[in-house]
Amino acid sequence: MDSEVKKRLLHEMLFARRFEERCYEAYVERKIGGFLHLYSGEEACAFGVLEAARVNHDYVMTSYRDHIHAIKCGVDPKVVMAELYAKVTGCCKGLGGSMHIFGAEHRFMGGYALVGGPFPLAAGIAKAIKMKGGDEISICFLGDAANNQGTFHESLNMAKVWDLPVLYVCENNLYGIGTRIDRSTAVVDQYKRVSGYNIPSEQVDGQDVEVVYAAAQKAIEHVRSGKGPYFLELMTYRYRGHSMSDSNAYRPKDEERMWSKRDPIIMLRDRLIDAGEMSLEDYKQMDGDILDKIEDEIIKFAEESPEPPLEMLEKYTLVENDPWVNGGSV
Amino acid sequence: MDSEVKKRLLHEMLFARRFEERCYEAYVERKIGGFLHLYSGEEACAFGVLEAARVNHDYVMTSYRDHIHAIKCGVDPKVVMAELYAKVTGCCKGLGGSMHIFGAEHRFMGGYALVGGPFPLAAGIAKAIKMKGGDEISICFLGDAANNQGTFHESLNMAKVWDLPVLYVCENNLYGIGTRIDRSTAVVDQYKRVSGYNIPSEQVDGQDVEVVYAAAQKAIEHVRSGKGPYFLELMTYRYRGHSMSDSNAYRPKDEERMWSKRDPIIMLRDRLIDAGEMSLEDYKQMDGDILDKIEDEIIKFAEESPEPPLEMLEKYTLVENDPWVNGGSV
Amino acid sequence: MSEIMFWEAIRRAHDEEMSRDPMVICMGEDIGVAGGTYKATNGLFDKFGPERVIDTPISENGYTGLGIGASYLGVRPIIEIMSVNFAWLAMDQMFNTAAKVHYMSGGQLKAPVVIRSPGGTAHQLGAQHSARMEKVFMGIAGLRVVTPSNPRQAYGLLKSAIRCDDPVFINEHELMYNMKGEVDDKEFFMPLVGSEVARSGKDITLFGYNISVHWCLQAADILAKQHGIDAEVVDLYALSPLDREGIAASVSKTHRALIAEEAEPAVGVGSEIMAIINETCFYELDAPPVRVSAVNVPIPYNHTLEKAAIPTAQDVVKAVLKMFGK
Amino acid sequence: MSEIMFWEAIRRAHDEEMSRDPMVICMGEDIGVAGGTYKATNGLFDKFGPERVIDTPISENGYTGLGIGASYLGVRPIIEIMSVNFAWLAMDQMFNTAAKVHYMSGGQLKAPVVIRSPGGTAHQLGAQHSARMEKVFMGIAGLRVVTPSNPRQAYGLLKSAIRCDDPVFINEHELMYNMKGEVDDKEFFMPLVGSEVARSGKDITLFGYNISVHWCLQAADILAKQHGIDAEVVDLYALSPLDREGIAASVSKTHRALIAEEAEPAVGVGSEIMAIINETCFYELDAPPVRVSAVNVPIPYNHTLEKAAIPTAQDVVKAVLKMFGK
Ligand SMILES: Cc1ncc(C[n+]2csc(CCOP(=O)(O)OP(=O)(O)O)c2C)c(N)n1
Ligand SMILES: Cc1ncc(C[n+]2csc(CCOP(=O)(O)OP(=O)(O)O)c2C)c(N)n1
Ligand SMILES: [Mg+2]
Ligand SMILES: [Mg+2]
Repeated sequence: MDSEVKKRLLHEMLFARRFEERCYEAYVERKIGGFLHLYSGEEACAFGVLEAARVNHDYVMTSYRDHIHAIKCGVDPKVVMAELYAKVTGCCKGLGGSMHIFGAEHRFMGGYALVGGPFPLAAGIAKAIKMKGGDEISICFLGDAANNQGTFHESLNMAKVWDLPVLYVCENNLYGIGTRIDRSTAVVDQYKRVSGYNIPSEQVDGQDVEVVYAAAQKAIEHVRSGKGPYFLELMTYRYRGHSMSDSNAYRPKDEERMWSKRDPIIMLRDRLIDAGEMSLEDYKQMDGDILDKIEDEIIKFAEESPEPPLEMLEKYTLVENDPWVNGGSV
Repeated sequence: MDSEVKKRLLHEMLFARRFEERCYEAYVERKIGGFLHLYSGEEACAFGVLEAARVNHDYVMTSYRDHIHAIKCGVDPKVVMAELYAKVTGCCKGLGGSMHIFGAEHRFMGGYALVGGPFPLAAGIAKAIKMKGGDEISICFLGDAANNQGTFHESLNMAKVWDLPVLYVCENNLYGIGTRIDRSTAVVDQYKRVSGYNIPSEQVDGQDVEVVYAAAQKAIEHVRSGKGPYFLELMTYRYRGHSMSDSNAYRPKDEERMWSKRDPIIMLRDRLIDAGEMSLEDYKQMDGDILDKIEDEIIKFAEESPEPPLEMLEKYTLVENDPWVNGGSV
Repeated sequence: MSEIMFWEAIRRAHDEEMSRDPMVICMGEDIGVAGGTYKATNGLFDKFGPERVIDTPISENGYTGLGIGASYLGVRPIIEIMSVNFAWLAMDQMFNTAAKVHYMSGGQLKAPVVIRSPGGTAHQLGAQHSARMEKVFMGIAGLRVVTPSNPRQAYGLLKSAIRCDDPVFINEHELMYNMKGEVDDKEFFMPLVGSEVARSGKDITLFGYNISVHWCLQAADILAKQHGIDAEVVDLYALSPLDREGIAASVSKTHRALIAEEAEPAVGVGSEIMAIINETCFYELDAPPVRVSAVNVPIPYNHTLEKAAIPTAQDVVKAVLKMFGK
Repeated sequence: MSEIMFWEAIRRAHDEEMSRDPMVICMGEDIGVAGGTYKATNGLFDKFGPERVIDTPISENGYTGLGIGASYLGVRPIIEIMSVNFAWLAMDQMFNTAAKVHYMSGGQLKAPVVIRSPGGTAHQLGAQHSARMEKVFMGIAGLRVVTPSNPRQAYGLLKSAIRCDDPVFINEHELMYNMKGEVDDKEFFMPLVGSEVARSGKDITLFGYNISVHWCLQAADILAKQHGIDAEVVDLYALSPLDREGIAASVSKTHRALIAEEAEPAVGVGSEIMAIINETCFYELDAPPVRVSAVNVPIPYNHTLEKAAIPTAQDVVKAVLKMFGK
């Protein structure tokens, strides 16, 4: 990976971190409502994989922990924040919220609140791709605990039976809310579980964006070349509680400390500094610029945007004015 | 296996075959209604496994293809037939039908019509056993195609996480209705699929009752000794269509012929004859006696029994006279 | 105009739409090589191949979700759930995704899936194969529900459902696939809203849908011939949304209403129609509306009890006579 | 008598029953070590250990089925489904097994499970976390459904539900866990059938359940103080079976009825109550019964729209005034 790319990724990941932290504040200030799940600590997963993918071309979906995936796919951070602020300028016009970020024009096909929901949906997108004959792939991110949902089993089996172009990425952060993986899961190495579907898989460090990138390249090459599904497991850790209402009390402090030493941003930064590609000053400058941008552009936009009008309440329950509802006559 | 046991098993399996064939006739005569799924061809599976188990002690459940499992567990064939005839003397008083044979006093915990339904139920029975501290085990028979249901994945994972005393027996007859296993399932060897749960497993010939018996002994010993779940795959074949409405047209004739050469009853019979343990005459006598018994006792009983009274229609919707419905007062 | 069977009408709609649009596919258990339990997709596998006529594993939530995901990209899947009893397994994807994705994405995505499934109590299929679940589908915002009572509707509703951008659930009946009826040979479409007056009358309105339309028609015949009561029969082929105007118009004309439904009464189609009548034309009523429903039990296997659990035309007649004090 | 919170009442019922009977267990996602999303099982893990307070994998249909299977042998599982929206995934085991096994086994097996789940629209949880699904549970034979509106009911209903041999679904509300109320310190039990007159009145009956009881009580206050209308409030804590006699008795007294429900109207609690009124006391009515329901939409994230989707006490007041021509 050349150093310009690394620097850009550093910028993107740092931006992601600051974005999420700013969400935290906004939540505390009650600007953001509902459930809020932050991605801090796991940045190398989304950025490594999606850097290797062709965003705006490949289709991507994930769970409720979705802001950063959307942004990396090309959804304007402003409209993501506006969505969190429940404003009509948000990507879902304020109807979706944090767990439901969508950016269809960037082929970011959504954040879903039901654990396991995206498994079959992503396979379906892959089915559509295959029917249409394009070289896009479908990428589905999900957590480790989600793999205990029946849809995991059903979807991976179908994906392989029909050799669909879908890449499943497991962000294994060792917990499903407060339940440690070995308390819920008989085989904790998730990449081993897919042997029941004859799907190739790999487990790699999810904190090192270069490692993730390399593993994702291989995985994506496999899927894009028509060889069927692939399963990539990324070992990672979330810094915050599961959602804002979670205190993280169930996690040993030394475990948290251990993982904080493997921060994906700091690791990449230090690597760049060690290689003489950038200075600590550059980094601080970068950080400052990001913070300014978030405040001056993103938060400002979200704050100043209007709420959706009351008429919007019923607008999207069903598709408007579909002629076939009346049997084709208008 | 000593020869008396073999002879008894031959008798039991032949009885089972004749019982099922008689059901076929009764269905054609419209004495039996609903869906009827016959076990012919697969006898060595239920008899081999349950011979190794302790019936009336261990708990057993299966799918809709359930008459024979119930009978081997100790449910009187008369009351099974009466159930199929929808009579009040049937094991479920005529309310259940072919897909829902129950024999709770023999710990036959039911036939279920929803594919995949028994997986978690059997794990639950195992959980109850474990809580009560007995040495019973829970045995769950199910088909190959059922393994694509999400409950398979969810249940096997839980069974292992909590090390429950449950034995899953896959009767792999290569088809789910008209769909051949390789058209629905990415990994056709079902015993391999459970590696995702760290459950020990084995695949054996399901047509040779001695082989099944030996494999089941090993499996049951594992489960009963507290080592957790086990998965046993038995390779078998059904002779009839999936249910009475199925013509079997989708199966290659030479495949059918090949399997008919490995008939579990004929194989055991010939083995006994070859060993000088019985003669062909003995066998014919046995068969004749069975046919007589079925006609004179079983069918007669079913025919002569009354239908359930109309008052029974609402009786079992909820439990009758439960005092807690009124908060404990009567 | 040809007289064809219900399943043939469904098959024809599949065939025409799949011939027209390569994005139309169908999927379900044993619908391909085997042609479908009720032959609704018979012959399509040979004609359109395995990529478009898909035999699925027994994974109801999985393949329903897969169909929904494909529909985001313009594929138009017709998903057959072999029996509506199995639909409980797929409710998550139907309701949590299909019914909500258009809304929660702020209109960005659509999920134009058609889900067809036979429900109803057939011949002694027992408690786990006799559910009547239309009421469950009707209660959730974001989904259309239709239910044909004859081959013409089966054809016309499926045609429109396939083209409509909303998710549509089509409730069919196990006992009706071999029912015959006239269907125009020329292509046509039915609206997914509204109702049809199946028999015009002036003394009472009998509301039915799917199989209960036939009980109502039979009952109306008996009432006319034997009791001098001229019943109107309204066929509510659209269950969600229900035709409030149509319901009110008929009751305002006849001043009496009876709803015949095959399901247990609680929170059912009947109760909703009663509520609509109360809301739209209460003062037109000459008598309290009445529902004729199943007995509140899981369905027994025994045929006599099974029949006792499910209403008949005779039950409709009896209820009408009672209303008229006869 | 102590004033405790709703979650404390639930926790107390768990604790007492688990202390009494070693066969009572509880299970669900994050209910053990973490003590439950709404603290309903807080501290029980330490007290009763991992064999009886079970953190499950995210496998709703699986662990529900597991609980049902265990219940066959006399275990009495209290299953928490973290949010009722996830219950769609477990409907198969709830309805195809728990609700039917007693019947289809001819009375041989029982499935005495309790399934508790918070539903309702809380604070901006969005379309996939705001379902109100009580109506779905009510429509299926073989299951009891109750829904507490205060800590006393939460305690008393859970106590009886655990001991009752039928499967019982308890519909709770996300917004109500921190609500306070008086609960007798002495052990007591509530019936799983019936209703309670939460406020006696003579001019109109307001029917509510769970959270809508509180809207009704507030509305009744406003109606009394500001408009001279004396409303009776009936708390339908038992949703299946519904208290037909109680409903009829109150309407026969007040001659007017309104039902307040948090769900979309179609085939809902409101429509069923209207049907019951029509069937039991139609001629007692001085005006058509009215339902106050949610707008028929998936729930939006935006708080203003979310509030607009869900009824309030004010909506109840308005509807009553309209009925009285004010
Ligand atoms: C079907 C369903 N069940 C339960 C939940 C509640 N829930 C939300 S997130 C979560 C844990 C998921 O953990 P994991 O898949 O590892 O993802 P992570 O949050 O760690 O990224 C649970 C149980 C849900 N949203 N959907
Ligand atoms: C949940 C559910 N889906 C679908 C069906 C319809 N069905 C009944 S049996 C069957 C095939 C099952 O095959 P397998 O598990 O291999 O068992 P076998 O009949 O071969 O013994 C199907 C699809 C069902 N009963 N339940
Ligand atoms: Mg996780
Ligand atoms: Mg099979």
